[in-house]
Amino acid sequence: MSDQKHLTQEQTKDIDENIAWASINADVLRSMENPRRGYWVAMAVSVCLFGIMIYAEVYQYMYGMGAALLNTSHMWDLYISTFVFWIGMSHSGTLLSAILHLVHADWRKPIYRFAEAMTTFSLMTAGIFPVIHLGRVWNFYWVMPYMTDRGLWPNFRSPLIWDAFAITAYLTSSVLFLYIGMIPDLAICRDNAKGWRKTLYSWLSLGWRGDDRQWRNFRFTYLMIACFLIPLAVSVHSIVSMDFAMSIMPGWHVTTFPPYFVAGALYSGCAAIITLFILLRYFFKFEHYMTFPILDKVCKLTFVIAMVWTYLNLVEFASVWYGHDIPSKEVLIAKATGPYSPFFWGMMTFGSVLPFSLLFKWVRRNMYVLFFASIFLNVGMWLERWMIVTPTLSLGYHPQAFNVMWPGWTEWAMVGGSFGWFGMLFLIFVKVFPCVSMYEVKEMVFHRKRTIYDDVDEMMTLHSGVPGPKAQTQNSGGA
Amino acid sequence: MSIERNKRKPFPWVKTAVAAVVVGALIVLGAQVFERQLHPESAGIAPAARVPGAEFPTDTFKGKDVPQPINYSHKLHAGDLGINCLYCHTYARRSKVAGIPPTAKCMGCHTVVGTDKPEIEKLTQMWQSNQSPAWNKVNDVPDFVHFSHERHLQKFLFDNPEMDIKNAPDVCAMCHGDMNQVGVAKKMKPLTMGFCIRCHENNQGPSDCTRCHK
Amino acid sequence: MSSLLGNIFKGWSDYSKGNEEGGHHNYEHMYAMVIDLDKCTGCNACSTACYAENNLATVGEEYFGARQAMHWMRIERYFDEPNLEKAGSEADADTQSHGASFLPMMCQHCNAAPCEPVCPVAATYHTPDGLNAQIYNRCIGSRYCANNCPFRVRYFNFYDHQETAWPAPMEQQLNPDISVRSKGVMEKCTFCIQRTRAASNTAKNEGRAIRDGEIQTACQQTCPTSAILFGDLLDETSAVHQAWKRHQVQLGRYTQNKENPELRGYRIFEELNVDTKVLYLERVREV
Amino acid sequence: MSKTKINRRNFLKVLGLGGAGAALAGCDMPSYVTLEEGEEKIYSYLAPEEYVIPGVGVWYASTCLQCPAACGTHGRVREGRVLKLEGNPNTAVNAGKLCQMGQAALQAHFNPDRITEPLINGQPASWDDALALINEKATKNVAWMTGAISGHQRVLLDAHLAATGKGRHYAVETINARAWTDAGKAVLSDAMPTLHLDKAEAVLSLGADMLGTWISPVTFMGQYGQFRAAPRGVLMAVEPAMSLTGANADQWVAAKPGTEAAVALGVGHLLMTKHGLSLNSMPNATSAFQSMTPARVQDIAGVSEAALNKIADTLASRKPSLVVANASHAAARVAMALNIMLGNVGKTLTPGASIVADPLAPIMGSTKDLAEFAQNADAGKIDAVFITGANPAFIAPQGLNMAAALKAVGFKVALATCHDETTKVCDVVLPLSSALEDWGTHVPAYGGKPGVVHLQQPLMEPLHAETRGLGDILLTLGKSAGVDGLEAFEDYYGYLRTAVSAMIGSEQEGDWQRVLQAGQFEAPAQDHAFSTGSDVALGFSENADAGLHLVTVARQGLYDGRHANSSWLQEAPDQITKAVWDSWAEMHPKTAADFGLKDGDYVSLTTQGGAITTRIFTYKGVHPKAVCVPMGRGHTDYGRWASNGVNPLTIVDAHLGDWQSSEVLATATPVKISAVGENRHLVRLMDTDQQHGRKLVATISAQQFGRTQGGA
Repeated sequence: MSDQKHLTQEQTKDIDENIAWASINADVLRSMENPRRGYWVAMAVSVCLFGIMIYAEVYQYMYGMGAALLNTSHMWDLYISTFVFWIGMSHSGTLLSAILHLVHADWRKPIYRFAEAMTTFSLMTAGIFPVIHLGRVWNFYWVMPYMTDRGLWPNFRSPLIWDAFAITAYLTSSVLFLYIGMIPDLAICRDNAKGWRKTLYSWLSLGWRGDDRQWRNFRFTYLMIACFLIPLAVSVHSIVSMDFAMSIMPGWHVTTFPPYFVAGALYSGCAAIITLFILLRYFFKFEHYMTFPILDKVCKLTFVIAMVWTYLNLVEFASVWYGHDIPSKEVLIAKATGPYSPFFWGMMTFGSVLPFSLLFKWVRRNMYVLFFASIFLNVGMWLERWMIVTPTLSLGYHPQAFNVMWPGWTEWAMVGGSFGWFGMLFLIFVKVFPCVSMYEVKEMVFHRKRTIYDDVDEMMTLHSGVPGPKAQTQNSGGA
Repeated sequence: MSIERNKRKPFPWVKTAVAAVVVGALIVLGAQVFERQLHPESAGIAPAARVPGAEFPTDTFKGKDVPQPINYSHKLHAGDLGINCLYCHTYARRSKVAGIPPTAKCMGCHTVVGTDKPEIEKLTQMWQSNQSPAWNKVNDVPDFVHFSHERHLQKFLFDNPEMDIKNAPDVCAMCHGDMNQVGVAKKMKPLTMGFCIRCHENNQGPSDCTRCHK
Repeated sequence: MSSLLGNIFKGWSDYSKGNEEGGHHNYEHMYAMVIDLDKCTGCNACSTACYAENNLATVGEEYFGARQAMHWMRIERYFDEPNLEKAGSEADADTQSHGASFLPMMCQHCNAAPCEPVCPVAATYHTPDGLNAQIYNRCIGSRYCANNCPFRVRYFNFYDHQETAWPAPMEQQLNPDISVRSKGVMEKCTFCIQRTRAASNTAKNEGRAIRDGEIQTACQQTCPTSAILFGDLLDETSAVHQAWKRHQVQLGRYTQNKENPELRGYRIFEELNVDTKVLYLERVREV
Repeated sequence: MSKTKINRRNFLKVLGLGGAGAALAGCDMPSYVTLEEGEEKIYSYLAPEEYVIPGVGVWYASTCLQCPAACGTHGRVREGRVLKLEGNPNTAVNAGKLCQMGQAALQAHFNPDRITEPLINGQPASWDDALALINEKATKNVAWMTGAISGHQRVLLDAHLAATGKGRHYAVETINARAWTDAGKAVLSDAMPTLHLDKAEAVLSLGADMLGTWISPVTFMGQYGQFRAAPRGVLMAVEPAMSLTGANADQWVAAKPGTEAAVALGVGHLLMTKHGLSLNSMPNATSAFQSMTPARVQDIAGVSEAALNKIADTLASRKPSLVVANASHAAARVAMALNIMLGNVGKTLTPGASIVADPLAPIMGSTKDLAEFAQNADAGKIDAVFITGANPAFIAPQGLNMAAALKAVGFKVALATCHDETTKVCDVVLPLSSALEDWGTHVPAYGGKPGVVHLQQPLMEPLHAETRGLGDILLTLGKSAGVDGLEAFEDYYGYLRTAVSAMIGSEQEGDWQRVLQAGQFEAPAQDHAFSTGSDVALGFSENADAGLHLVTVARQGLYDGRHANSSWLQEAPDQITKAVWDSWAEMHPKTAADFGLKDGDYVSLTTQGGAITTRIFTYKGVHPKAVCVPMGRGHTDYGRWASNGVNPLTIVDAHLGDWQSSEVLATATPVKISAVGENRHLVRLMDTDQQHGRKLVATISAQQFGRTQGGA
């Protein structure tokens, strides 16, 4: 019905307001059905990666942390940096779904669902790492304050404890947010599903009928959780940053770390959103919903955050450079010139230089370029986390402990496996739940129409008796 | 249509809350049971410890029956004959470990007493063949726990004005239960960390970890 | 249960109080050390004595090369003398004309130890003896403490070394007063806590205070040049207390304003305000 | 202790394992898993021993046999297991201190590679067979090869030799003070004068590693502690490669290998010319001093005039001083002359004393004996040899061709605790009890009170039932060789107790117990007297070869290699390079640069004797003309821990008979060096040798120390 011009790179409107509600349901529900070969291949790859991770963990459990080639000065390495990386990924969803929801940026509506899913799954991925990096994994639950008659409690001064609290809280609330936001769509799925899906959706949709009272409660709850989630998200990554900022190690003991980490988190999150945006649009034929103008907006957002991150980065460097904390300065210089310098400069290139490509419209409108660009942005952000953890440990204060260390195979296996685990969860999600919010897209379309046509109609009927486009669309059978 | 809708029962917030609380309580309780390994059935012997000025945890433990090379009966020796614990476990007051009495000590009596009993014959035979019986350890704590009999006896028995050496059984009973009632030795107290901690709290024992864990 | 909760609250208030006052708040002892770097010959006797006393595992060349060794007491050797202004002739000498500098480095038992606040399960904490204790069976191996230690004197059991380090009958030599650490546990110098315990038990049984010199750490006892001194800082009469006083070094400061700045006593990384309890006496050379 | 032997042993074994096994469970699993209720076994005593309480450590006095110094030890015994060794505070030798080798005696005792049963041609055999074979084969021309030995073992040994005909006793120690003792005998007619490091204001060491391996390191380190207290003495060292003593020297001077004597002569020259000292009693010496001008020293030894002057000035200005030397016989003689010239004799160098009971007196080994053994063996003068406490197949310099020499000996018996290169080639191997399981008496060659005898008593029942003590074996051999007066004793304990009782003049149990507790007793001693320096020849033969020379040094730790089977000492970083578990060659950075080498490069060192390949470590503590390879590693057959590294002695050619340097450690062997092309990081405690601006080891000047009296 709507001409293909809307799907080309010249498209200007966020969404074609003439799109029929029925077709929205149809498109989204279709995306949840009969997976094609590509899907199974992707799933197989993810599962394999995850399997490797499990093997590595079992090996490490049997032989001890030495398998990861950690040593007396490098007690942490990729595990913690990847943990920070995934925590960072988790912030995008909150940004899109909660923050933009509060500021009524309605272009978020077609894309926030998978972003929110990404939040949840990357949190579930991140949560793995603090556990597997423990020397005695089997005692991980000791960090939780639970009642024992030994009268033992965790050390509430330790940032790791704060981590445990923050992450669990954040995970719970983001799951809630994702789920509650999905309820109306689950109802739609329920009405169109059969078999086990029917039962599943019937249970999950909590008897949603879409009457006004339900909508009122729904809106209110959704808003509340959104408000609750935003400070939580900020605090979570601030706390993660305190794992480092609270220590006395040169290069870690930095006051600007909390905002720096939050910015970095949003940054990597947005980059990841671009990646998934393009993949979903391409594979699920979501051209009508995940349109170029929206992509364009996401890109601009990414660029802004990238600049904030770069700024904070430079602030940190400057504060070290002009301060007289010699060990910190040594660490900074070592980052730029030492054995890890390639990765440092890689981080700077991908993290601070590459974003400028987003200034060009043709880049923002070219899926293929953008896809790889977004991948490299994320590589840059992963390197950033690594460059925070390792160079500091390779120098520190005591010369006897100066040494360079390269991660062992178990570490690489776990890092790769974490992507497998994430991909696995996400692939399951897109086939079981609608990864585009149907009801909100409908709202979007509806509002756009209102704002555009209603007044036009009035004018036209007022001055010339010609029926306006609204009438046309109604004839062409919308809702 | 709309009327029915409005008649629909509201969501049972209260019930949900109550359920949540109950579940939480169960979890906490479960954790406790798991931690202190409380065994529902007691050993059936009330620990009879009368130590003035000392309050000690009363929970009991049903230890398994540990087979011993010689069926030595504490009930007979300590209970009926009233031999003092420290007569045999003489190292208890001088060392971390209470120790098993040397065979010579047994033979001190059993060269004349009850030489016809089969168990005693076993003992005599071992003694003559110069080998010491391989006793199975009954009361054991993990190897990272360093418990000192010496210090505890000192505090509760010798430094306690109201106590006299003949009250040793009461002091021992604080952690070993009333051995006068059992035959072959059995573990009758949990001897878990919680068990120790409660006693230390009640009796102003040290709370510093390194007192026990080194 | 009530007593438990009461204890928790009391413990918490003590804890925060002590925290404000920088460490444990009511010390019974304050064990500290003095090491004379001019007497230290770097002969390794202390290090080996530590292996013997504290059940330290030897890890072999491969793991040592991977820097996974566990030597609570390590003798570092440096070839430069940054603080010594040399005579012109020696300044550009291409021989090691002043020999080498040796530094026995073990856990400094900081009073404001960076490792303590970061342990998620409080496996490392400050004892009433003023020691920085490590409770092996509470440790879950997050290794945060080691990351936060400026001296890098906390050692992690990256493997189980029991088969390789103590093949039979060597396990008979293991000191029963110390638990043998297994993989995944952090360990470090304890100032020979087992000897402290033994001494304090004897003292209690005899109803007296611990005498100065009654406790000797393994390294101190074997040091052929008697370069190591160990004792209780709170005991005015102890040799260690005297030495700290002589060298005008005080606890709880990150800069010492000595009346006589030429005195040899100094603490390593004092400027980090970790408040270490090992006093080093400067090495001396003829120039 | 021998009273309840069976019971104790039975008790020990099981409880030992039980206890330790339990300890091993460690803190791996939560408590409810490691609880061994009803699983762990407890063994009680049969008869109680008043001084043994389970869970309480008891301290027994004994003697350390890790090196010839014979320090007194206290061993902590708990549940019948020896857990820890400390120095015996009552002994004058070590005054309660121990070195790392002493600490590691535990591992020599608990070593997993102990020999547990007699071997005949490598096959397990019974004691009876072994002894029968020995009685059959070892009848005439019997020789004994031991390390340094003293006390009643020596008495029995000599008796056995006497009974088996005109055999000879070769005492073999690669690390020895032969040069010093010979010079002492020659110049002052006292082989072992007493040194007072603590009284000296300045000490000059010519290749004598007093703090590391020389004579009695713990004694000297004890004195060094006082030497460093205010008023602080100045330590100077002249040597080709930095020893532990050199590393602690205020002034360390690198001399070309084998030229320490020249430096010492140069110092004497300056003392005469510049400071007006004289040595009229020794014209030879005087002329030698006069001829060695600083300029000559410069081009012989490569020691700058400034450095030489500094040494001379220090010695002249600080009195009393002390000059010790072990680099070569020449150097040692010059050192004696210098001491006389500086007037140290009687102040820091006083006459020693020796025990009257001469048969007990210590024999300090030497490489000379090793050489003579080789010569005699080749000449077929030795039909049977008993080897104990020595590993000739490993410590013999290649120049001696020890393999052939041993082959030439018809019948070889090794009395050893562990398998090594020598036991491999021996016909009969008798399993020896470890030093901690055996009885014995030892007379410290140096540092003890005059006439003191250290008693060695078992700290533990033998780990392996089949092993026997050295004394017991000697007693058995003596009996079968028909030594009279031995039949009365059924074991060495009995013999020793009778002998000691005779020496302390009391048969009472109480006195015996007192001796056991003290770990020592004093026998009559006679003080030596110095002769006024006899005018010996002070020569110095120039070494024309201007090329690189190989220097083999010993470091405290692995010593001459006898401790290479201790994982503690293998993992204790070498004091100078901080390297572990492997060998290396020390080179001066300049020299390395000349050959285009860098740290960790594998080089092959080639002498006329052969070639070894090892990694290089460069630092400024070596003379540019020297390549220094510490000995101790490179075992081929010495247990699971000793296989790493190379043995420099396999390419060292000891210049035997040359009176200037007849000892391996002093030998400078011309060596060719060539890169192999491989580079691997040398495993060390630390990758950097710099402090990177941190205030780790702060160094102040002696003047400042003097101003504050070191804060004393």
